[in-house]
Amino acid sequence: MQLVALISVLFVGGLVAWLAEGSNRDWPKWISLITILLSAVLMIPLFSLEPTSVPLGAATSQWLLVYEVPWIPRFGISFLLGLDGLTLLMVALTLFLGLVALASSWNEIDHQPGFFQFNLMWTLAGVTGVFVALDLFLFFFFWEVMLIPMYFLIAIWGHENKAYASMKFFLFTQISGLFMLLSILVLVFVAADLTGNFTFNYFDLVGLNLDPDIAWWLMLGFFVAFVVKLPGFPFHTWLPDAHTQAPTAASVLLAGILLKTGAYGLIRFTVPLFPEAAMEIAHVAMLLGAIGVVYGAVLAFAQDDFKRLVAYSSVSHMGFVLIGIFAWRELTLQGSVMQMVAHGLSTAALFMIAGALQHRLHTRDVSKMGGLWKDMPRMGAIAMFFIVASLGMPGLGNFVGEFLILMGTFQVDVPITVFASLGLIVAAVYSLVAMQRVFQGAPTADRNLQDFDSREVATMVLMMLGLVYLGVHPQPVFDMVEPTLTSLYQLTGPVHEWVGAAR
Amino acid sequence: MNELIWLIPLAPLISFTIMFATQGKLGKTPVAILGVGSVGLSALIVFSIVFTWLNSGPQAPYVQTITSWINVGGFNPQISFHLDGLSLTMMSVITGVGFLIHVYSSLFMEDDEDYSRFFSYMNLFVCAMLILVLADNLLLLYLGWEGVGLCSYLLVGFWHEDPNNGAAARKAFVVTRIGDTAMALGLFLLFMHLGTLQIQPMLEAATQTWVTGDSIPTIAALLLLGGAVGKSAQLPLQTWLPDAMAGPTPVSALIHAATMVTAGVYLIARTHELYLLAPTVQTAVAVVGLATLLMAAFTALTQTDIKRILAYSTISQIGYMFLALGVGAWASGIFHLMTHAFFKALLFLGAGAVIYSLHHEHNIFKMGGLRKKLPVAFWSFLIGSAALTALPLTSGFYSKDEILLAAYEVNPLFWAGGLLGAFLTSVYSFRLVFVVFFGEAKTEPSAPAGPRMAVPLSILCVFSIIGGWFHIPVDAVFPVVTESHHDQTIAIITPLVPIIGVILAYLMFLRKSLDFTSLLESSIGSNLRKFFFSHWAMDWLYDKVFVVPYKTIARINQSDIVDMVYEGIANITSIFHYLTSSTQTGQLRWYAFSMAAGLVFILAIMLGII
Amino acid sequence: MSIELFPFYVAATVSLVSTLLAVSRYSPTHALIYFIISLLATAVVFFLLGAPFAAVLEIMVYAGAIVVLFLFVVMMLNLGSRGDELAHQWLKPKMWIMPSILCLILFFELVYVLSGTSTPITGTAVSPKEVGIQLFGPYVLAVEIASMLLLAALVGAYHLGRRYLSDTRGQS
Amino acid sequence: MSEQQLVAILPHILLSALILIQMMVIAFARNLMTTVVISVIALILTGLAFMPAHSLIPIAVTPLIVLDGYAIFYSGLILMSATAVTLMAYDYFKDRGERQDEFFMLLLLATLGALILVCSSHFASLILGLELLGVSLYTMISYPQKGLLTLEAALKYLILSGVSSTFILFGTALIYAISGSLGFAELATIGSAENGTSELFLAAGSALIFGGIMFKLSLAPFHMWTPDVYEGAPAPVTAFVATVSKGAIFAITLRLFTSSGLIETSSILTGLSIVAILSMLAGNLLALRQDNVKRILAYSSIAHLGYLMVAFITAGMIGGKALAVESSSYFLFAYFITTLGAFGVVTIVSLRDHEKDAGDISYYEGLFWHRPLLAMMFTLTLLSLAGIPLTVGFIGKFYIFTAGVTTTLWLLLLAVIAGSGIGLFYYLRIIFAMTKRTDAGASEIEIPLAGGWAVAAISAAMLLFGIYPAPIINLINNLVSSIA
Amino acid sequence: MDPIAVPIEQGLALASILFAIGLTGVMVRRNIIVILMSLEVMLNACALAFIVAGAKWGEADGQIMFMLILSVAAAEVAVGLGLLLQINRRVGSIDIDEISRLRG
Repeated sequence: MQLVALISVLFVGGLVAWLAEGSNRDWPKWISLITILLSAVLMIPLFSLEPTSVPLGAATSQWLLVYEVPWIPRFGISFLLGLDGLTLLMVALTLFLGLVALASSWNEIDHQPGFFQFNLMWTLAGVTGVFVALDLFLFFFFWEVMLIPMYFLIAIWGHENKAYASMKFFLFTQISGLFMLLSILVLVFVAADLTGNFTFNYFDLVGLNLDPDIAWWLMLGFFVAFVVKLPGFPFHTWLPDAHTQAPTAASVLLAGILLKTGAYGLIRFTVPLFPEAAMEIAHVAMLLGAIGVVYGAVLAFAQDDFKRLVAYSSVSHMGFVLIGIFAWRELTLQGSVMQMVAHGLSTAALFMIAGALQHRLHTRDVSKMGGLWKDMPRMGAIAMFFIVASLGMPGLGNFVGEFLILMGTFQVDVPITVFASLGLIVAAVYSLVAMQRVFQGAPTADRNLQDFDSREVATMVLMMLGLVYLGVHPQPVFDMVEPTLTSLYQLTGPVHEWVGAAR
Repeated sequence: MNELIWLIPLAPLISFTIMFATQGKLGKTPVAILGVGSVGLSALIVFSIVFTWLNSGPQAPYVQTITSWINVGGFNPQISFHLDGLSLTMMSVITGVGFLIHVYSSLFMEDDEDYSRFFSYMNLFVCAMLILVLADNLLLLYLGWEGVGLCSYLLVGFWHEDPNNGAAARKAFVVTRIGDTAMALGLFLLFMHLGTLQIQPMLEAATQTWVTGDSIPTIAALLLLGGAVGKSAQLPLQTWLPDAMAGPTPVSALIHAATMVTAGVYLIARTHELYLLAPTVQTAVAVVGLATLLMAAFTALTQTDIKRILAYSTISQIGYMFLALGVGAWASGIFHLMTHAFFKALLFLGAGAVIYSLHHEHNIFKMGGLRKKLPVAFWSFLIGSAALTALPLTSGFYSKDEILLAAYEVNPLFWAGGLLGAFLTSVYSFRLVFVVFFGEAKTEPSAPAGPRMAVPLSILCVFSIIGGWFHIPVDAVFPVVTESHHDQTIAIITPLVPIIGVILAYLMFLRKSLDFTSLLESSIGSNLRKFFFSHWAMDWLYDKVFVVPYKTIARINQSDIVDMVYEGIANITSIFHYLTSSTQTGQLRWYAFSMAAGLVFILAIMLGII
Repeated sequence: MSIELFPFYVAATVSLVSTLLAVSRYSPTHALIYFIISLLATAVVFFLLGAPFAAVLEIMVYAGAIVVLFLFVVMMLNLGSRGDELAHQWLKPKMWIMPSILCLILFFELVYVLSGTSTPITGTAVSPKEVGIQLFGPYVLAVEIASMLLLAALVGAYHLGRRYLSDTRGQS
Repeated sequence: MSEQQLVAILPHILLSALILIQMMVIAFARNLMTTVVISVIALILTGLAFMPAHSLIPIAVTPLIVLDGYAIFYSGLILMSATAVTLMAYDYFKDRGERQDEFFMLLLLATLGALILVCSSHFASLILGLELLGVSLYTMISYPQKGLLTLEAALKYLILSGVSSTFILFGTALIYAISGSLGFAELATIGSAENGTSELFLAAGSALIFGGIMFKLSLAPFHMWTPDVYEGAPAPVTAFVATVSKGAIFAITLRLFTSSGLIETSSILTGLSIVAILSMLAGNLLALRQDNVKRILAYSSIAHLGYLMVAFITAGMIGGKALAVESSSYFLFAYFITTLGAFGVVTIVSLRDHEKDAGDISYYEGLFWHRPLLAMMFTLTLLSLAGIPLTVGFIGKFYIFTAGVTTTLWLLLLAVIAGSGIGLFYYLRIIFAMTKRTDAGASEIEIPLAGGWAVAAISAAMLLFGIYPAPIINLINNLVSSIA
Repeated sequence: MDPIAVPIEQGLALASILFAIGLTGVMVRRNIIVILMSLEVMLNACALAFIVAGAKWGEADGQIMFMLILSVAAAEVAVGLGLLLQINRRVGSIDIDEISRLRG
């Protein structure tokens, strides 16, 4: 029930924020703030929940909460929500970045603030739903629901090329989503043939003895949908456009949490549902990840548009996640989760900086920047911090993620690890070049720019502290997701004899 | 006192945090107190530990675990410190020399508006360097390793308004990162086979698991060597260091002479068991060291920028350390590391004093006759150069002599090469001294530096001389080298060569009685000189082989070739749209025609004709 | 070919030729006249096939009412010869080629279907009375629906036939 | 005719009677409001008149008519749409001068035709229902007579629809020639018994009949009239064509092909599949860069009928009949309310300009900011057409997928995915146009009472049954399963 | 009088060719009157087909269908000619191409 409350608070809050616009243009953002804080409050008790065991295929898994009511009985569809450590972490990240997004757009939106907040809240609600849904139909439902408000955010408040970007974003995710829908349906029908039970329930669909050929195709459907979202090479091209054109808040949400839904789906669905099939393409997937790492970094280097640069760096960073998931070791999975969280924070911050720059300079073209440190030393220092974080400096969260992923992957596939490690070098190149082009160098003109104000600094400091915390004391995060990952290994055990190798 | 080692890196870290958080709002005095004081505090603790050790003799290694860091799937690195003779030696150098340089900088940087930023970076550097040497496991070491790299980047690019400085800083970071990545791969390999990155248990496990010459320790050692050559500016990754002189001079002294660049030496010394398992790689270390020291020495001969001469000299001297490590003279390598820290810091700070007084003039041929006007700088240079040249009774003599003799034991060629290097060293060092401080004055210096600069210089002068008498407490760390009786001839020739070099330099640059002008101006001579001046054209080579192609590829693919596939699909769809649209002519006859055609078609299909 | 079928072939030929002429004449009046001939010939066929009631209706309603309605409209419009000349200009033989080929294919497809069977009709003539009984028996609802159909047509024709419905209001 | 049979066709009798009454009222006291009220009452009463028949079903009334749950479900849909169209049409016509009353009478006549169609079990009633619907529509399309477009649309529709009717008639004649029967159910017994000749005849007859039906359903390659008629016709009439006309014809087609067993022939299935794929692709491709909203909706309906054909084809697969009926019924339900919603908005936007309907996309620019609710409703309908969750269209598409997956129609499903992908583009284009920041265009729109409420109710239904479809699914399973 | 024994396929063939001719007319002609007339030709062909089929079975259904077709034809023609009049009033032409504006 708490989960339902959590999601509905966001949905309702969005609606209220929209309606409140009629009374006062400032109300919506305050209502959003209250909404997020309220859901955060609702989340607090979740952290203290005691896990209970739920059968999951051949294994059991630890769930903090499971909530189920019938929804469409005709197809065995139910409103099934579940919370475990992994989802709890993801939801927490979602709400935190929601707050960040709100802060980043606090004074930026002067056009239809109510509808803006509505979309912001609904995106959050949709993403939260994606993370907690355990009925495959419901999952798909939320998967699509989160797209629409995001589309609006880009299409309405985006920049000069918003029509193209929002369309591209929507088409990519939606078409790949249809493949997933097809896979879900076939899976359900095949399962119904096997068990005689027509159901979309995750717990019932995991661990089935599927025909390998069918499983392969089904896995592909899920894989494509998630990899497009991730985004993995070569499905990444929607991302730079979407990010570039989106308003700051939307960029923050996109990079911070929407991309994570893809990784989450891979961990939660693709591999557990079709372990054998997933193993068959594991090497291809890892290769795609590694190519993404390097390719994204090289392209980031070439960009003149600051947001585009950060977007390609996301491609690069999420490539690590893809590698980590398909290496499917405890190390790499923990690393992937850590990378997801850390990338969420660091990239969100970089987008905020990009947004702040655009707000002040009315351009994203880095060739028109330079020497901004002189004008805005606070922003410069903070940017330096996040640039350093994103190039994988030890002591910060991103490093922990990347290092664990590479270290674990090394045990699986050395050439891919070596190739992906090149990403560490090229990441340094593009990050530092970007820093140089934007903040360093001689000031080109007397611009009289306003440095970060206290609201922005406060948001940034929060994220900086978060990254440092993840970097020097990541263990709580590992402990949180450990039961989930353990149960997934048990489930996929026959395929991955990881336990012996890793310990 | 050992219990306090957590405070040693923490003190500068706290200072850094305060300065970063206040973002330059503190006044210069508090910044100076905080920045210098924190390092001073660390130095204080270090030296009290040193005294305990000196008083009570060598002690067993002391391990202090601060907190657990990561515990995932059998990978369990902690934040813990390992104190033994080696780390203590390194810490002494870092905090001692570091403190002096901080004091020096408090005056040197006084006019800079980013005073606070400077000290915050410097403190962060000291912290990271201390973590590097104290680290109990390789992951923590890697943290410090990257941390110093970052600080090096930040400090080289400290005056970032000049894009050249930024480029130099980036080069420093990226080139070393190539090495770091190799090192990370080495870590992965070690963890995969040994299941831990805890240095001591890991090395123990290594010796138990493998026998000498196995392929995996060889590869691992090679990968770690990759890290070391990156950080320590050895072949083939040495090109960043001369450019790194773009940073403020105290930075060059601290990071690019005394401490960070020797991290590679430390790493190899720290993991020497591994190298013992991989004799091929150990030999490679020696070869790398030798090659680097010769190349850099030749280059230093031709340079005109005072800091660049010192930079190449640093590369060359680290080459000696590598040579030492390569021939198994671990302790000598570390010993040379320490003495080099003293005299090279002295030289850099002296150079800083010259530059400070000459309004940022770097070209030695625009200096001259400064002996009287800048006596402190002069004496610093003289003593520093003497130590660098390894003239007898200076600290450099003791350390370098040991290395050369040890090299002779392994392979006379190493010794011969090292000796040639020593000869060259003496020539370029005293070329510098004679050109800058003797002869006629070419630029009028402003007032010499104040006491905050003079005092550290004086202290370093003292250490540069007496440093050779210290006994570094590393006996417990390294395998005992059996004292061998050197060939008397060798023992005599070795210290003589530098003296010959000095005399030659005197004749050439001061008396000008030897004139090589004609030789230098012949085509071979000038080309060779150019070749040496450009550091054997390595920058040019790397630029052509790596940088330019990378940039070109990135530029070409700026708009993402993959996207064209999707654009293509979209365009094809659009073409189909226009094709189908053209059928909607609005003509009734055509519509009827399509219906009839459709009917014919459907009939044919349903009748099974097609 | 038995002699018995001779009247059928004659009627069929007439119907065919006149229909061909009907669709190909430039002048609508001529076309309609040919169409009437075609209808009359068809009525003969009906009669021969034993549907005398249908034959009569064909003549009375089809030829007598519907086609005459056409002729009325043609007269009302008073088109003159402009339309005919236009048709002369553009209705070149090549316009006929593609549609004719298509229709020929269609025809052959149908013939392909028909060629399989060869059953002469066996039934006896169905008298008007029988038709009436059926019509007001099982088909009574059809009659009712047909009446609504005609009502709809009536209302439609009434509405469409009104003069300058909106233009006049616009002018006044 | 027995009493029970009379009760069974009470709705049709009642509607016919009310049409006549309405005609009288128009004749003697012409008043638009009165006419519309009578229309609405007639539609509601007709709906209520199905209640007494409910206990009797299924019941045959003469060979021509059969009343069963299937018929009742579709009758309900038709009446609902007709009511909505009536309300829209009232807003549309009320300010366009006098003599608009006959329109509503024709609307009722067309509705009657549709009602007859869905419960016919005989070719005679099929053809008559079709023609009653068609003939009423010709006039309805051309009713305003403002400008030439309506006339052109009506004429094109009349001639092509006439041609398609002849296809159906000729096909029927062929089938009659071989089977000697005009009832659907009797065909089932013939088809299996006879030799190869009869199979050919049946196939040819089916092909001809289906060709005619494809025209009415605007399936490719018989689709070309659709955009022209959609664009030319007044918006409420377009809504009627899109929903009632197509829905009723689809319902009878499904009944004809399933109860006669014709659909199980493999060559027919092949043909249907080709048609389905062609329709999905052609519809979506044609709409891709179209700038006229009414034409976009026309092309989109072509594509949607293509999707529907997937469910239809399912009926011919082994074990797919029940699911085919269920899924196509839900899909049609979704399609009905979505299309009504879309044309409701188009109608409302069209009220501004009496000269021509709001076709061009520029009419909708900035709608989001000037009439946010209306824009939101339109967005919902467009998302529903695109099959995005939260809307009923998603459940509809889900049903199509379900049907296709169950009977392993992979090729068709791929076409559905491709089509949906292309489809998103043009739906989003409209949405994007609505979000443009402009002061032109949309600001002058007044939302009328009747049509406004109708659209609001439709939108609410679209959301409700998109999120909680269970009631409709149950209803369909209770009523519609009768023919499967 | 008894019907003569016309083979059914010949009767249907006649209907088919009339049908085809009518269809050709619709496809070729521009004059709306002639198009409508061609439509009537097609309807007439259908009627003929029904009569032939009815004759085969000796039932009244064929003739009844003929009568229904008759009413359909009448209804279509009534509305069609009404439209034609209206169009002629507006445009002064009954050439279908001259009133075609809807396209794309």
